[in-house]
Amino acid sequence: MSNQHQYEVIVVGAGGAGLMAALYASRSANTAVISKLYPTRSHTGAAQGGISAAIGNYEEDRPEWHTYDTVKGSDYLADQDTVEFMCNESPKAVYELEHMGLPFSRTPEGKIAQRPFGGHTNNETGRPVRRACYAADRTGHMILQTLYQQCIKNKVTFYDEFQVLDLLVVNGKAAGVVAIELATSEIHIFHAKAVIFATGGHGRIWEITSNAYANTGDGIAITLRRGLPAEDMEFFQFHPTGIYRLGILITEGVRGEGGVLINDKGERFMDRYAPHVKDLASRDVVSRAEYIEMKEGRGIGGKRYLYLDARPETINKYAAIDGRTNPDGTPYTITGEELLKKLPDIIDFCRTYLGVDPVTQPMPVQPTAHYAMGGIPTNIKTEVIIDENNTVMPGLYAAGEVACVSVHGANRLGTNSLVDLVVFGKHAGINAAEYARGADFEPLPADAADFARQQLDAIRHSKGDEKVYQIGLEMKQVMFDHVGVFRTEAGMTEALAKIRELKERFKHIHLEDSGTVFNTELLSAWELSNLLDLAEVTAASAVARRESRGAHAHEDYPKRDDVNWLKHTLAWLRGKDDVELRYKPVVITKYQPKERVY
Amino acid sequence: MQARRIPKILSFESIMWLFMRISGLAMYVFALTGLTIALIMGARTQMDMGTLLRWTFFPIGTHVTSSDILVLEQWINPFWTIMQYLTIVFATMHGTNGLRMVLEDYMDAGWGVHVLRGLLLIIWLFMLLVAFNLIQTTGAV
Amino acid sequence: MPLKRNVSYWEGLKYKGGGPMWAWILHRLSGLGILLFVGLHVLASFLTAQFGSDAGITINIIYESWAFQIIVYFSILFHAVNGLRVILLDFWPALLEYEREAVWAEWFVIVPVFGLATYIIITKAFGG
Amino acid sequence: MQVTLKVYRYNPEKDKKPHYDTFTLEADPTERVLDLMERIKGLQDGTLTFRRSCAHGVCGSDAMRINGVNRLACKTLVQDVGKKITVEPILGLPVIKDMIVDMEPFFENYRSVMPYFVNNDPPPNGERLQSPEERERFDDTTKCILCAACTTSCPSFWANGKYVGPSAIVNAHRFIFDSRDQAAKERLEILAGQFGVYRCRTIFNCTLACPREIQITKAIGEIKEAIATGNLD
Ligand SMILES: Cc1cc2nc3c(=O)[nH]c(=O)nc-3n(C[C@H](O)[C@H](O)[C@H](O)COP(=O)(O)OP(=O)(O)OC[C@H]3O[C@@H](n4cnc5c(N)ncnc54)[C@H](O)[C@@H]3O)c2cc1C
Ligand code: HEM
Ligand code: SF4
Ligand code: F3S
Ligand code: FES
Repeated sequence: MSNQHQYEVIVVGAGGAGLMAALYASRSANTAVISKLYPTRSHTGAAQGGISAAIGNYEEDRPEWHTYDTVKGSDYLADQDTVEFMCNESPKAVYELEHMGLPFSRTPEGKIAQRPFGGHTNNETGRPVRRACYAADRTGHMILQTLYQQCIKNKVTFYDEFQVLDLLVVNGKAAGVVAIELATSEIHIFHAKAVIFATGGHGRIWEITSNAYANTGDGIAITLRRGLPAEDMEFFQFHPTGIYRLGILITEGVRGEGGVLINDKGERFMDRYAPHVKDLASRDVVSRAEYIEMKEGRGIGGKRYLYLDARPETINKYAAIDGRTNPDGTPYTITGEELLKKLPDIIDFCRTYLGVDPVTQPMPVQPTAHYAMGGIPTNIKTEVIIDENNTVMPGLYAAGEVACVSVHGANRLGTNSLVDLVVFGKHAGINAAEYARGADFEPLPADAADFARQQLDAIRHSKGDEKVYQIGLEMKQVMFDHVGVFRTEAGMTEALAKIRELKERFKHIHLEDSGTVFNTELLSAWELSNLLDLAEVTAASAVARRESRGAHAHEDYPKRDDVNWLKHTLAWLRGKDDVELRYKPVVITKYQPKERVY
Repeated sequence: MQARRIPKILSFESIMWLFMRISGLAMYVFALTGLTIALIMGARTQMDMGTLLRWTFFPIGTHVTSSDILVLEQWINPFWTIMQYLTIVFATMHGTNGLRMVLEDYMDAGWGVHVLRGLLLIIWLFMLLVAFNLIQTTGAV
Repeated sequence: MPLKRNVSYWEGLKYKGGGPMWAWILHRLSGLGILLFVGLHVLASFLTAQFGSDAGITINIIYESWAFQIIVYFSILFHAVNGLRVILLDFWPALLEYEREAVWAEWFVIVPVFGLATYIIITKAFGG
Repeated sequence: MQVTLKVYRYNPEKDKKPHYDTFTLEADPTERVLDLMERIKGLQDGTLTFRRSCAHGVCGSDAMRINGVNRLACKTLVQDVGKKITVEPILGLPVIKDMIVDMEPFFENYRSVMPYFVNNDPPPNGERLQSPEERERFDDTTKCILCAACTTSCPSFWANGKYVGPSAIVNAHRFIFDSRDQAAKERLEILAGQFGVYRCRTIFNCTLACPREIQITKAIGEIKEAIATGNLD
């Protein structure tokens, strides 16, 4: 009854990572891409600020500095071999994107334009360095479009609006995936030698988020259900500047161009938290500072937001105070018009959703759930590993936000995700195709689609009166309140219990749509089941980690504890109310952990 | 930086597009010339508005016979006849091609399009024939 | 089964495209109208001149009625003015950004000229 | 405030013909129409079906007709359209279910204009240089998110789905005027053909519908000019 397809390499997900993998894999292997969204709808398109590469188009910069900044930004939890690899590869990757036609903004000499971003510094002077290559504030959009265009040029095969539900594992090797065709609800089996997961993030666990509706962590949930672990799930980045209440992101590029955060008293409070780089400290630091300001009553009008002020006069005032200069040494100034050129979309968002014009008014912002540092554990070759001894599952690869090669550790630096996508996406494609050349198709069992079908049937036939919408809402609220920017033992324990209660309630949901054509209600429910699993693993991993590191800010244990906790968490979902945690060491090559000051 | 150039591209569609615009402008030129000269020649006192308009767009003899024109010969001369020919050629060609555009909007590629184009060409030629005949027989009194 | 391409003329007309869309619809109708008018007129005159048919006379009676004159006059005026606008914008693409404004401007020309002409036609028709 | 949302409904498994349903709900003037639809789906009628993802106007999933014009539901606030809101699928593509239309013909048109960068010279070690002015030349058309709001607002496309449509032309424009690209001639030849730019009658609905405020009609005009003059600057 099911439809069967056979490809050497299957790529799941068509965001930046998936498309990059597909481009490279398809050069030497028969490849297909499966995506639940049309590729250009992927959330990579929302990325704004830039992609970093130490190409030094304005001033001296070196990949080693990028490496060190990334390791420091990660609060020393990143694996240093992978970070070094990524930072060395990133200039090449950026040039490659340019050669594919990506329309970067330009310097007056016609080179790729760069801007400063949080945590990226000149290691010798400690001052911010222009490392983020950008295309106005649409860098991700341009990357996604460019890669998709190249895929069309190279005639890559796409299965658009097919949602992958399950990974097939035969003899301990990846053997394909099971997917549902949205338009018909038909189940398709994709038989493959190698599978690359690139399904993106899961920010939809939280109430205020910059993430798309589609970011439901399907990839991690699928592998968890197949008995694979998830790494470092407690580390989820909260971006300091989401639009108040909506969570829509305002890129760090705004601060890169000189915007500053202001509290109710009109103070530039980052002076106090990061005296050297101030508003351009790394995101965990800034989000926490905001949180403290709001907690101590200095939110605007006592409410839970602050101002991001990017009016030219404010920018110029603080640039003068900081002594910021242009590359030629003249004092840095900006006009409203230049701002509009550099940040057109941000200005448009603010006008559309807030009725606020950033050129003349400050923008109300609050921390917003943004990026998953954790994910499916992989090694430097993007092969998925299945235990604390780095044992590889042959034929399974992961790249992009869904993966945890651990280049971001406990906190990702801005612009490093896009680098991660293109560098590791590319290598996932190359490695998977090479593996497929030397491997055979594993025979598929007759009941290959059963596990996927069971999951859907359980939802379809569930009889109760719970609403998916309501359960989702409660999950998001409890996670935002208790497993958010600041965490306490009591709060996290409560959240974990609540999530488990919600998982019980989920068994009694009721669906109204019993059809087969675009049954988005059914699939949203399935996605919620994924989010609930990930929320449970996140909360469980977080309660266990009794220290503060990067994005995991534990009020009861405010200090980083390298003696006991300089290690990665691996979490398995073993059964009802059972998350098993194990740990594996961090790879440290050149940089010994030291205290982090910005 | 060097200017980027490619050879001009001529396709049936692009030529017709240009033609529609040029013929539109041409009709303006004819109409305005016709109107101006007619006014200079005294149309203001000798024609009512309807006649003037008819004359402006189609300066053909029969269009003034029913008016208060004093000296008919003055109006019916080779200049006006040439104007008349040009106007009718452009107007019918412009109009027929317009009709083709409208109809082709609803057609896919294939033989149907060619049949239609052939048919319209015949209709247009027939229209010209008839119109020329009319000008010959009634225009140049 | 999906519904087929779902645009009837009516659905299309309900689309709120505004001034420029209506200008296009009128341009099309007026163009076709003029073509029909000219075609019939030529044909009828031809039949009359060659075969002494009555068709020409019948048609001319209709053409000379004041109501018909208003319609024809509007068609020609609108088609000509709008056609000029189309041509100008096409030859200077930079101006296409202001198409909506251009359509407004066009009505500023058409309305007074047409109003005056209608006034003359009507007073003549009823005043003698 | 109380808002009524009149929604076009068509379920191929149940209905022979489309009909309209009306929902009433409380809403904030600053909420997105998409938020209302999400709430209706979550709390009133789970069968209501539409595409969406980013919820802030950058992914292009949720183009629909809102009160008679094409817009993104996630970029339209209640206060922009009033208390009585009608949502219908975009025109000119087959309706699969409620707001969901078959996008395949749209993407086929997109693919037909070579919407990708072509430069067959061996690349330099670093970037290919391009001055800020050259980059600015095609900036406007790089913004397209392939939402189809423009193409499905175009009467010429309604008349004939073979017309490649404004969106495809925008994406061809993005490369034709890119100083680094080398395939302008091929693209312009396609666009000079029977279903290319000359199907555009400068109706302007596309430009008014584009949520990215791309000057589409102008871009099409520039292409016609390039075909006629051969000048790509
Ligand atoms: C608003 C915002 C701004 C950002 N700005 C920056 C920035 O300036 N710089 C930076 O470096 N990073 C930035 N990031 C982070 C970065 O954009 C993301 O981490 C990155 O784009 C993720 O890419 P991806 O390819 O892994 O996943 P995505 O782009 O999210 O793609 C996921 C793909 O997987 C598919 N998929 C998911 N589930 C399934 C399934 N079950 N079956 C089939 N297909 C599936 C989806 O259809 C989609 O194609 C930003 C993130 C956000 C949210
Ligand atoms: C001053 C006189 C005229 C001008 C400036 C003019 C201009 C134009 C232009 C520019 C177009 C092309 C529109 C487009 O491509 O979208 C056009 C179309 C057309 N014209 Fe004219 N025209 C004039 C007179 C006439 C006459 C006298 C006729 C009839 C015999 C006519 C019939 C048509 C028709 C049928 C179309 C096609 C309409 C369409 O495709 O929608 N026009 N005109
Ligand atoms: S040009 Fe505008 S309306 Fe058309 S598809 Fe692109 S973004 Fe959408
Ligand atoms: S609506 Fe259509 S006709 Fe041209 S200007 Fe836009 S493509
Ligand atoms: S949901 Fe992405 S554009 Fe509206």
